[in-house]
Amino acid sequence: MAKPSLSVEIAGIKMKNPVAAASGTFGFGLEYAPFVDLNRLGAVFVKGITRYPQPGNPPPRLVETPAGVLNAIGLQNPGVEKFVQEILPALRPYDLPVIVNIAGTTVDDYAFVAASLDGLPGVAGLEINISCPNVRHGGMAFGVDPASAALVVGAVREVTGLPLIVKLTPNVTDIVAVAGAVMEAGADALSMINTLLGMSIDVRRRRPALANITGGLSGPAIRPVAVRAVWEVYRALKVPIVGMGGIATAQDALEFIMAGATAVAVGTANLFNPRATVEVIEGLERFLVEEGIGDIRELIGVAHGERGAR
Amino acid sequence: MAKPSLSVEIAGIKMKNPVAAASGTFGFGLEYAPFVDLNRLGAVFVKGITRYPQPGNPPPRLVETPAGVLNAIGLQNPGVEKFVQEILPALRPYDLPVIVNIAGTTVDDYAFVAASLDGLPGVAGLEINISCPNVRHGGMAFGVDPASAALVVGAVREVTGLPLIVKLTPNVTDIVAVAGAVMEAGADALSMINTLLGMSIDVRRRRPALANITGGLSGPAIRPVAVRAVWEVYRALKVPIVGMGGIATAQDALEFIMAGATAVAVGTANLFNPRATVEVIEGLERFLVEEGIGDIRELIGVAHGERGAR
Amino acid sequence: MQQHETPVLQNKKVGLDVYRMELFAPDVAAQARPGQFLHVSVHTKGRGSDCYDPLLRRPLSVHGVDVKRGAVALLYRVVGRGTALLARVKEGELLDVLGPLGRGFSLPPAGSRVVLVAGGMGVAPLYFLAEELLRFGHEVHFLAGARRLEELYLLGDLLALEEKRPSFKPSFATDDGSYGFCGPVTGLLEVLLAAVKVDRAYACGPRQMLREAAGVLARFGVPGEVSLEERMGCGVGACLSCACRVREAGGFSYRRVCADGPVFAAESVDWEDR
Amino acid sequence: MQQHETPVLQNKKVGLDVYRMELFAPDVAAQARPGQFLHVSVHTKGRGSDCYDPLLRRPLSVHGVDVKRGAVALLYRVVGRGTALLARVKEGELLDVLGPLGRGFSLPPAGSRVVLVAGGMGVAPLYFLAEELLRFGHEVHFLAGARRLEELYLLGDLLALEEKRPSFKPSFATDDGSYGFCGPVTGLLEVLLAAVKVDRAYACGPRQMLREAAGVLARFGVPGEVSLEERMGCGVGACLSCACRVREAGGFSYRRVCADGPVFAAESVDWEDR
Ligand SMILES: Cc1cc2nc3c(=O)[nH]c(=O)nc-3n(C[C@H](O)[C@H](O)[C@H](O)COP(=O)(O)OP(=O)(O)OC[C@H]3O[C@@H](n4cnc5c(N)ncnc54)[C@H](O)[C@@H]3O)c2cc1C
Ligand SMILES: Cc1cc2nc3c(=O)[nH]c(=O)nc-3n(C[C@H](O)[C@H](O)[C@H](O)COP(=O)(O)OP(=O)(O)OC[C@H]3O[C@@H](n4cnc5c(N)ncnc54)[C@H](O)[C@@H]3O)c2cc1C
Ligand SMILES: Cc1cc2nc3c(=O)[nH]c(=O)nc-3n(C[C@H](O)[C@H](O)[C@H](O)COP(=O)(O)O)c2cc1C
Ligand SMILES: Cc1cc2nc3c(=O)[nH]c(=O)nc-3n(C[C@H](O)[C@H](O)[C@H](O)COP(=O)(O)O)c2cc1C
Ligand code: FES
Ligand code: FES
Repeated sequence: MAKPSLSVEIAGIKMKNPVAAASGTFGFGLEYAPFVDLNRLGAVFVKGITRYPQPGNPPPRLVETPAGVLNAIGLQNPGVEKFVQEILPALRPYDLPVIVNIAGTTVDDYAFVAASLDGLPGVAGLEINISCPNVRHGGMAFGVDPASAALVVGAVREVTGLPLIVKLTPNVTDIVAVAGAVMEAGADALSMINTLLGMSIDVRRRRPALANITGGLSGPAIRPVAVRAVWEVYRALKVPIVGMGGIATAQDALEFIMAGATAVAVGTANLFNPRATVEVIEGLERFLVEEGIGDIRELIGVAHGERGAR
Repeated sequence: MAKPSLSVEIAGIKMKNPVAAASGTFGFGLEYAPFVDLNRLGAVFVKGITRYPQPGNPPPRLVETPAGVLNAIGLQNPGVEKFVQEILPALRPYDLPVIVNIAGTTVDDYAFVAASLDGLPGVAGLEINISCPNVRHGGMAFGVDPASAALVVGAVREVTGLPLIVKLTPNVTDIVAVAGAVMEAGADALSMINTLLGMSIDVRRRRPALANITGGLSGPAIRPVAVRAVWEVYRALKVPIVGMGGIATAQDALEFIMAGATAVAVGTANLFNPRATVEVIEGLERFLVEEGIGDIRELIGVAHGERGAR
Repeated sequence: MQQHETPVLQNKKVGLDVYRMELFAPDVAAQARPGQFLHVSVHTKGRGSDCYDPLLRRPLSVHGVDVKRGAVALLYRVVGRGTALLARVKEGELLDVLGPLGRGFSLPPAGSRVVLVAGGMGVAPLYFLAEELLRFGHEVHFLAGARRLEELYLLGDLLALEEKRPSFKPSFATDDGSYGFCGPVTGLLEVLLAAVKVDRAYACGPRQMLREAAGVLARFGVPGEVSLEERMGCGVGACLSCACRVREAGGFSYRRVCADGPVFAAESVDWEDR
Repeated sequence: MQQHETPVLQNKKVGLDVYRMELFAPDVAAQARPGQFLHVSVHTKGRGSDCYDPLLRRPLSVHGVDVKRGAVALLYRVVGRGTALLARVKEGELLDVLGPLGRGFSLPPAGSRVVLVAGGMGVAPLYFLAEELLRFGHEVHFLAGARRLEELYLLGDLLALEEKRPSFKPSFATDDGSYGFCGPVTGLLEVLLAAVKVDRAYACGPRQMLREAAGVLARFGVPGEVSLEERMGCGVGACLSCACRVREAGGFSYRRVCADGPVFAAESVDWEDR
């Protein structure tokens, strides 16, 4: 049998294979160069970038939970200017779509960062992290309200021609409503899910374990919630989706693809297994060969049944 | 030092210690009698009871996930009449507050079950499971909407003098809003959290692993989400709370108590460790002795800091 | 049924991915009936053993008991993470088990001629049942099927038993014909039932095989019992996870494989439940 | 730095809850500098080893290397689930490690007199550093502190080294006075600095002790380096989990303990960061 095809396209971004590294868990990619050949990845979502440099939260920023971690990094990053000047050039030698995760606390912030990145060589697309607190509206995240979410996306859409992937938070009653609103507002694709809001208490100290009190839960523990989110949104809207949340193996990635994801991202798994991305890619290829499937795209959404009967 | 006091009172129900068994994971209690002395438990929340007998969902009903399980039992139960006639009497010999978990798909259903249980000897209180689909409103769960949730609670409040504990679902944008609404509507206490909505796909079969497609995620995996929910609601409303979600050890229980729970319930842990409830009780007692605390109630909410400084 | 912390006496590879484990559990050895199972924690006891992944216990049939030595045998195949962890357990380590759980096979009236139909790992409980039936003087036809010779797990033991006990009559089937009858073990069952009158049948194996066996038994009018598998949560009847549908007057109802089974009357099972 | 699947050569209890593990990892042995660490998976390799609880690797300092044998030693105390799992690992099993990671201690100019201040498990990297410093001919004062005699982990090795190397001068402090100086090891540091002129200091131990040591060093004007601990995610500088605050011109910034450290200039650390 011929080598199966793993390549996919999402939001107009061509990927050699559907496996990306998730934002915030893979640095700017370069940190993992000693462990994986970056040229093998489908794409990399770099760490969230903001208008101004962010110092981040005080420590402790991370706490381990059953099959997961809680993090409260606080978007530590050098700011968009330094990112463009220092980091982007260092990524140019790689044959790797770089998708820049952008964040902010006002709509203006998002637009500013997006505009700064527009048209730059080496930026394949933007991922809009709408899980950030909306400072104008009492600190609730933009992403929990369809209207605020659409506002951010609309503003970004106006200032850039780059492919826009909007990253949804699972901390909502109705993720389909938010998904619909941001697609209307000009998103080209969705990525889901961001972390679940959680916390942990250090019982000896009788205080929250994280300095920030609450944090974002990620890792294998949340995979069922993430697969459900992808399933629901795909079922309702049939939009292109980058699935993520607890992916550590090819099996996990296949759950997302069969639920409706066109591509997937590996996040927390990089922390415990630096080769996780590459192992997922190799596992997907093996699965296709074993099952006699010529093209991974045949599997997108098959668990819904319509196309699944074969 | 004198033996520390473990007893608490919630919604007027006196508990020897703050540790209950969670609904659906402990049957009617009797199933666990070979493994634990039921008289040692703080309380038992029995399996959800509906107006009519329910056959439950087709199998598979359970799938294991990292540090958790997804279940879709489908509220299989003998109906309130048979429960009253056959099961309640069998529980009478135990010195154990029995809290009956009630469920329904219409407001009437809830009221009917509550009325049938009102004033019966051996019923210490009701736990209202508002995570059930509201058939009148497109199948969205009652518990995701403050108004629908309040409607159910109000209707139940009218027909019974029993203590009412309302069980909140975490699948909402703003759990504090739902909590406030049901307290207004007459709840005496809250229990949280019910399961997170999730799903899993059997990649060989290319189909959802559960016959019901989606299921409820429980177990240690969800503990950070549950602790956060208790923390938020306690902080905002200072109401009595039964905390649950992934509790398997005394440490876990203490996280909930320090976040603001007056009592806790052990759920999924019973499945892998039938003695989990008793081990949590023993561990709490040990902790109090080690830390020189005379009364467990001193620890309720201490992680918020106001009372925590000692 | 109880919870036991049992020392592992032995854990030995006895075939392709198949292990035989012996636990020191005198109470279980004394009580266990064929068809009952243990609910086994796959994490050995000790500091650092409170691991939540995999989370659940694994149900394994009692494969044999040695009451004198207080030993209980399990026979299991490594199919996933839980059984892989079990395979790594070493002699002397402690395993936490619940059991014996469930309802086992019911024994036939004295002097019966019975047939046992085992598919794949179905031999684990049926071998124990065979020993018990022989002890009570029944004539036991044992049909064991597998995909190929290498997967006929207890072949040696069954042939040895045949040598020792004239009333024990094993025969074998493989899908690829590498040993014995070429075809499914249910084919062998048809051949047997056509040839001799059998009082009762007992079957354990993959669902599809049980279903076919139930069909054959119905056609020949032989009452039988099948041992079902379902994913389990508690194993003790509390969580209602392990449902299987059985026919009832006027419809069907869900029964708990762990507490109402795992053994059910072959004719009562509703094979359409999924 | 790389990822290695390393066979465990030895894993032996050497003190109260303390184990010494030796890994066969020639590349690591050849490259590792004192103060660097390995990021160690606590689940041994093999079928059924893909366990997600505990999820993260554990950082452990390189305690020594034997370049000829390709061996790397770790010294660790069992404090939680991860280290408890490590303690159960047996000779011959495979462990997945990343490393050597981080920036180690910087060596002083030739012919220096230095002091090493170890609190509790802080001896693990400092013993390796001491060996290295002695190799380059420096005079090494080694101050080791603990709560009580039983927790002075490398007492025997340190005394043995003293016998062998005249330029190695260990002294000891215990909180309860059960051995050596009665009081904190930083008390011992003050005594030493008051008595002799020291060119440079290196400290590793609990945060509170490091903080006090930094204070003493500042008072005496001795430049020093401290090795910090923080909870780690990736260990390779990517996730920004392991922040510690360092003073900078005009304020402070967060640095990564795993990649910018774990060794920092004592005067640069902002101890108020939590
Ligand atoms: C009453 C009973 C008795 C059993 N007796 C034996 C026995 O004596 N010897 C033996 O080898 N096996 C026996 N099994 C099956 C055994 O329980 C499963 O093989 C085991 O739980 C798989 O665990 P795992 O972690 O290795 O696999 P997993 O990684 O959990 O799963 C691997 C595959 O096995 C399936 N599976 C998992 N659990 C079950 C289950 N409870 N029932 C059916 N399929 C399952 C999964 O769907 C998956 O396809 C018995 C099952 C039951 C219900
Ligand atoms: C660079 C570095 C080098 C280290 N070198 C050694 C060494 O050589 N020998 C040794 O015994 N220990 C060393 N440690 C500490 C060691 O990493 C922790 O003891 C270990 O990770 C605890 O894991 P656990 O699962 O047993 O405990 P857990 O159950 O995870 O935690 C038990 C306790 O340890 C604390 N803890 C957990 N992880 C860390 C961490 N990374 N840093 C600080 N505290 C933590 C927790 O807050 C908790 O109080 C080092 C730490 C770092 C950062
Ligand atoms: C340490 C850490 C940092 C993260 N930083 C970001 C970020 O900057 N922007 C963002 O959109 N998501 C961020 N995430 C979320 C991940 O990209 C991902 O959506 C989430 O962790 C779920 O996937 P996983 O379970 O595979 O990690 C971060 C996650 C972790 C664990
Ligand atoms: C198998 C199973 C059945 C359950 N049945 C019910 C139920 O009938 N009614 C209800 O309110 N909650 C039910 N729950 C939810 C639990 O009571 C509990 O809220 C949830 O599982 C979180 O706690 P845990 O992680 O400790 O299990 C069930 C949970 C499980 C795992
Ligand atoms: S496994 Fe819980 S009822 Fe059978
Ligand atoms: S642990 Fe990830 S940056 Fe240090």
